[in-house]
Amino acid sequence: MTTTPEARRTPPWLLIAAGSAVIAATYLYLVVWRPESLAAEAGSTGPAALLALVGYLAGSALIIAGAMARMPTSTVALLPIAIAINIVAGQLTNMLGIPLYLDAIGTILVGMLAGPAAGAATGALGNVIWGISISPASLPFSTTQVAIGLLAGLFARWGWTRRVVTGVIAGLVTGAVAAVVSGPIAAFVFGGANASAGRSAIVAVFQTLGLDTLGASIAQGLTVDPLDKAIAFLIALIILRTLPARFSQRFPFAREHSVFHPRRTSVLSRGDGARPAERAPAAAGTRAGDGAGRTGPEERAGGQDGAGEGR
Amino acid sequence: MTPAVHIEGLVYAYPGGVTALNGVDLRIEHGERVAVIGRNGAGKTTMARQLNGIAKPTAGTVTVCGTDTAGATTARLAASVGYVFQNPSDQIFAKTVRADVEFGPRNLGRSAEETARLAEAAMAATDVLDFADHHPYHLSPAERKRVALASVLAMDTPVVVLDEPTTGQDHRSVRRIERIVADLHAAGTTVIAITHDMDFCAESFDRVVAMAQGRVIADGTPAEVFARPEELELARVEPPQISRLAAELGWADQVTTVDGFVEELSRRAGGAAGAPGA
Amino acid sequence: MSTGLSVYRGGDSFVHRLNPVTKLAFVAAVVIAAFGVDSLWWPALLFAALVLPGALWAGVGRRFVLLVFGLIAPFLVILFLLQGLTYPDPGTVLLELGPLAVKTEGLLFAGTTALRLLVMVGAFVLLLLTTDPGTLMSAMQQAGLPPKIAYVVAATMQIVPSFQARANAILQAQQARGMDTSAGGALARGRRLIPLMGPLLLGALTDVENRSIAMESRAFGAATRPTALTVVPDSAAQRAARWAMILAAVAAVALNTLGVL
Amino acid sequence: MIVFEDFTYAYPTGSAPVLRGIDLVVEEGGFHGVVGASGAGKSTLAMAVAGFIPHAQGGEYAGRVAVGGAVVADTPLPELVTRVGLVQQNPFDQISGARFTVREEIAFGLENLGVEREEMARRVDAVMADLGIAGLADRSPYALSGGQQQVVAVASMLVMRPEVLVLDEPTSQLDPGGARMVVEALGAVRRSGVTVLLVTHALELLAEHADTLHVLVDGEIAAQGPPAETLADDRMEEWGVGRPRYTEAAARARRDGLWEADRALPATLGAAAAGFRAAVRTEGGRR
Repeated sequence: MTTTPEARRTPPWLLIAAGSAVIAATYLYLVVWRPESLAAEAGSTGPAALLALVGYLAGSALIIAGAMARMPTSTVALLPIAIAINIVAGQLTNMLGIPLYLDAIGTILVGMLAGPAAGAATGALGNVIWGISISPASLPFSTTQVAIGLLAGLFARWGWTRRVVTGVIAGLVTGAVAAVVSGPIAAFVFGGANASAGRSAIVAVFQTLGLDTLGASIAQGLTVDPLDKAIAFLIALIILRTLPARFSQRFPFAREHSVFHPRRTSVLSRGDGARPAERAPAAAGTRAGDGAGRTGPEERAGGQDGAGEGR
Repeated sequence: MTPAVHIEGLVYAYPGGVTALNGVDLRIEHGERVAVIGRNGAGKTTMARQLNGIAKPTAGTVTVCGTDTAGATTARLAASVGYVFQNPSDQIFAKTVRADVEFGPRNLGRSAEETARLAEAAMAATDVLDFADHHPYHLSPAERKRVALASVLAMDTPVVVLDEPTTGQDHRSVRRIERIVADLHAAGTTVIAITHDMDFCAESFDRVVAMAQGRVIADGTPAEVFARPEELELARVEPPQISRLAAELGWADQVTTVDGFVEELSRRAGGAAGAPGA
Repeated sequence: MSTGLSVYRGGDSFVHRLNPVTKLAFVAAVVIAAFGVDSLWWPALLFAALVLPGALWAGVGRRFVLLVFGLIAPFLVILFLLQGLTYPDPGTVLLELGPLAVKTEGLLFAGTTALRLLVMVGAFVLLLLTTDPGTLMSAMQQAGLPPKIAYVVAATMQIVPSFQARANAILQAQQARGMDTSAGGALARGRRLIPLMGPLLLGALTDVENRSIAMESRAFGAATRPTALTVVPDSAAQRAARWAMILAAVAAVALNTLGVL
Repeated sequence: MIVFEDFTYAYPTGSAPVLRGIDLVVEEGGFHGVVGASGAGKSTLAMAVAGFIPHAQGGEYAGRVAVGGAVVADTPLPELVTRVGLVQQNPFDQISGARFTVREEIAFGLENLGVEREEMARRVDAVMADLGIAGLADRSPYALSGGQQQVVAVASMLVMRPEVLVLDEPTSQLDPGGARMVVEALGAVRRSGVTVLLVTHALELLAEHADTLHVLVDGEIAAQGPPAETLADDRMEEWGVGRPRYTEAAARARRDGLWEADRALPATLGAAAAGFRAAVRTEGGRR
């Protein structure tokens, strides 16, 4: 088992817990407790911007370190792919002229397949990479991505991803949380402005309606993010249910928590309506074992070496 | 009658400025079987992509079945040119093979019955009917390649372009693709294939177009083209096995196929043996 | 679709040759100072006295200006419109336009935020323009970044262009099957996502297994402590400079909070 | 040396075994080919040698696979990868992405093993020289052609000094120029004494280079021996493997009495040319 030097000193879960605590404390301090000093003095935000930056980034860094420390190679290999999916899917959506972002699909996929910690690490690292390569301005938002990956994993563990309806609801909730978490960064670091003119106009409307910049930023996020994340969850679910069972089998998290409701694929239908649990004896002799109960492409008649040659 | 494909003075430069095609003239009549050969980077795929308007000429004209591609979208040209991409994973998305095969004809505005009929025929031709209701991602790569082919055949276009159809395929699949090319030809479809497989090229095509550095450097029957060592060298192409065998035996007449070879052999042996294939 | 994830073009100035970790410390220091000190002129000074001269010294001035302003200009316009016209807190109203009001405090807030962002984006762009991504990752691993994190960052930066190429190929393949990508309203456009996202995601995920095998074949994650072929030069002076920069930034913030600065 | 003893394997999600009762001995050193139709179990065989079966896959595993005396199922993967190198089909997936230059990419495996720096530099440079890619040392691995990438993948394995190099259709996605590059690199590998096990559809390549050929049909070894023998087998068509066109032409000629009945069917250009010269002479003489 590989561990990084830090991990040898501190157990990974402690790093993740500490990171989450730092982020939560920063948030509570900035938003809920709202110290007096934050009140605009000569139009500035005081130390709020620095606190938001340092607190969020330090928290994200701790979570990344903790989540990656004991990550198996199969999951590590998934991360760059997932982050590339985030980036390219976002660009594709933009190119098609669809008024959404859809730039967290990869993060959501990892959360569902490999669990909350891996999802959080994917979100944060993806944001860091985007930040240190093309768009430094996006770096402070890494905590939002952490929240998305974390929640995708938690909802998967709680079984919300087994049905499309609950999956979409999980996406709505995740989007709402993302909006709330982004608030302080959007308001204190970016002054409520957004590279998108449309989003910024919504902030302007909320401000004229009497909300402060933080409130307006959160409200603006709530108008867009839930829908965006609900659609992203939907796409992620469709894709994952499409992949051969063997794929999700490789991820212990997805296997142990039977994250995806076993769905009979047409490839394997034999006309018996038996539920997977009842069909288990048919699969006896293999070590597939667990309740996922899905059988793979190799079962198709004709002795196709679907797994070995299937790439 | 207008030709299936008419390319005149075609020049194409990538947005970055690199010139990929440097004056291509090519006329392909309806019903021809044409193989386009040449090393990677010679401009084969770039030229083929002009046929359905994925890329537009920087200079010159490309006319497909009478339509100038410069003013037509890829979606419109799709009614004339079916293009099978090299990597089937780039296009398969639907939940079943059948739904995926029906995507093309439906986009072209065919009626539901017509779409179903065309899909059925295409799946039969490519031998994928057995798993018509399976998920495409549960198939082997070779089977997926056939699904991609079926999904283009179902569009029932007068011109079909195949990009590297035999790459990574086993012997049986190659044989099947050879048969599909023959069937398309028999039905009057124009077939254009980009290929590195010279044996496939020799066995299945009537005409070979060799490209190098963005130009057509040889154009003729397989026997003619494979008899031109300098051009082949330029295109970095090794002739088919049978051509090399004939050359090794010092035969002056070019033979490129197994049939042709046996025929020539029996002629040279004095016709003592029976007719080829007997 | 824009391609590539690196703006680095090579170079051999003093700034280029610095250990990337030193440059990273510089970025951290100026960002801390810019955001932590509560004033309008302070971030302006940081940018004009440190960041911009750094870019000129490295000989990347032209690209620096183009990139920084390309990234930030649209944002600044929006920021000034937003906080210039709809600043929510009470303040000195300079001009009223129906529900909108131009306030001194709003303009000040927008100005401070804009200058801080200029420092942040400028410092990062300076780092990226003068640092080879490979050297950056090697140096960070040398400085203690865990190999798994370094791998994810490096691999992502390198595979994104291939993914962009694949997305293009998918788009073309579906257009070749008669899918019209330009027409229709939001719903019709949304429906097109599946034929495009489907192959992209499925193809990518089926790659994962092979990539994982390739990584394991290279003993990735083997128990021993990894060594490094490339050693990025570092010096005692640079190490000292890194601490000095960070301490100076923290001191500035502390002094400001105490009301001295 | 690779030894399979009554080896049977089924994937965890499959019901029928993909490989059944494989008995196989691959001699140390030399160049060995594995052929078979799609789905015959070739890739599974390659993964079983490299140890990803059973270590990464699980599944039902019976019998024994050993590489150079180490029993694959009992040897941990990190140790196994120093004995067996695996190169797969898609060059893009073979490049780790962890490093930004070819030289560092090749060194990556040694870094993970903790090899000392000078030693590492020596080995990397030697491998690049052997495979003729020294000129690519400072290029980005992602800026290379598919053929060059596959050679870099081969180098990345060789630098770890394995006893066996397993290649699963390494040329199937390459153009002929790229394929030739890889084959030439394999020639260098073979000369260095590493056992090469190559899975491929490129029969002509095996006919020229391989010492032995193993034919897999539906998960079982159907034939093995020198390529000239196995490729001439009349059942190759029915097994879905096919034969080189030379062999096919000679088989057809033999049916027409234009190939000497007691002469073996040829698998290479040289053998075919010799046989046909003889056939034309005798036929001409008889007339």
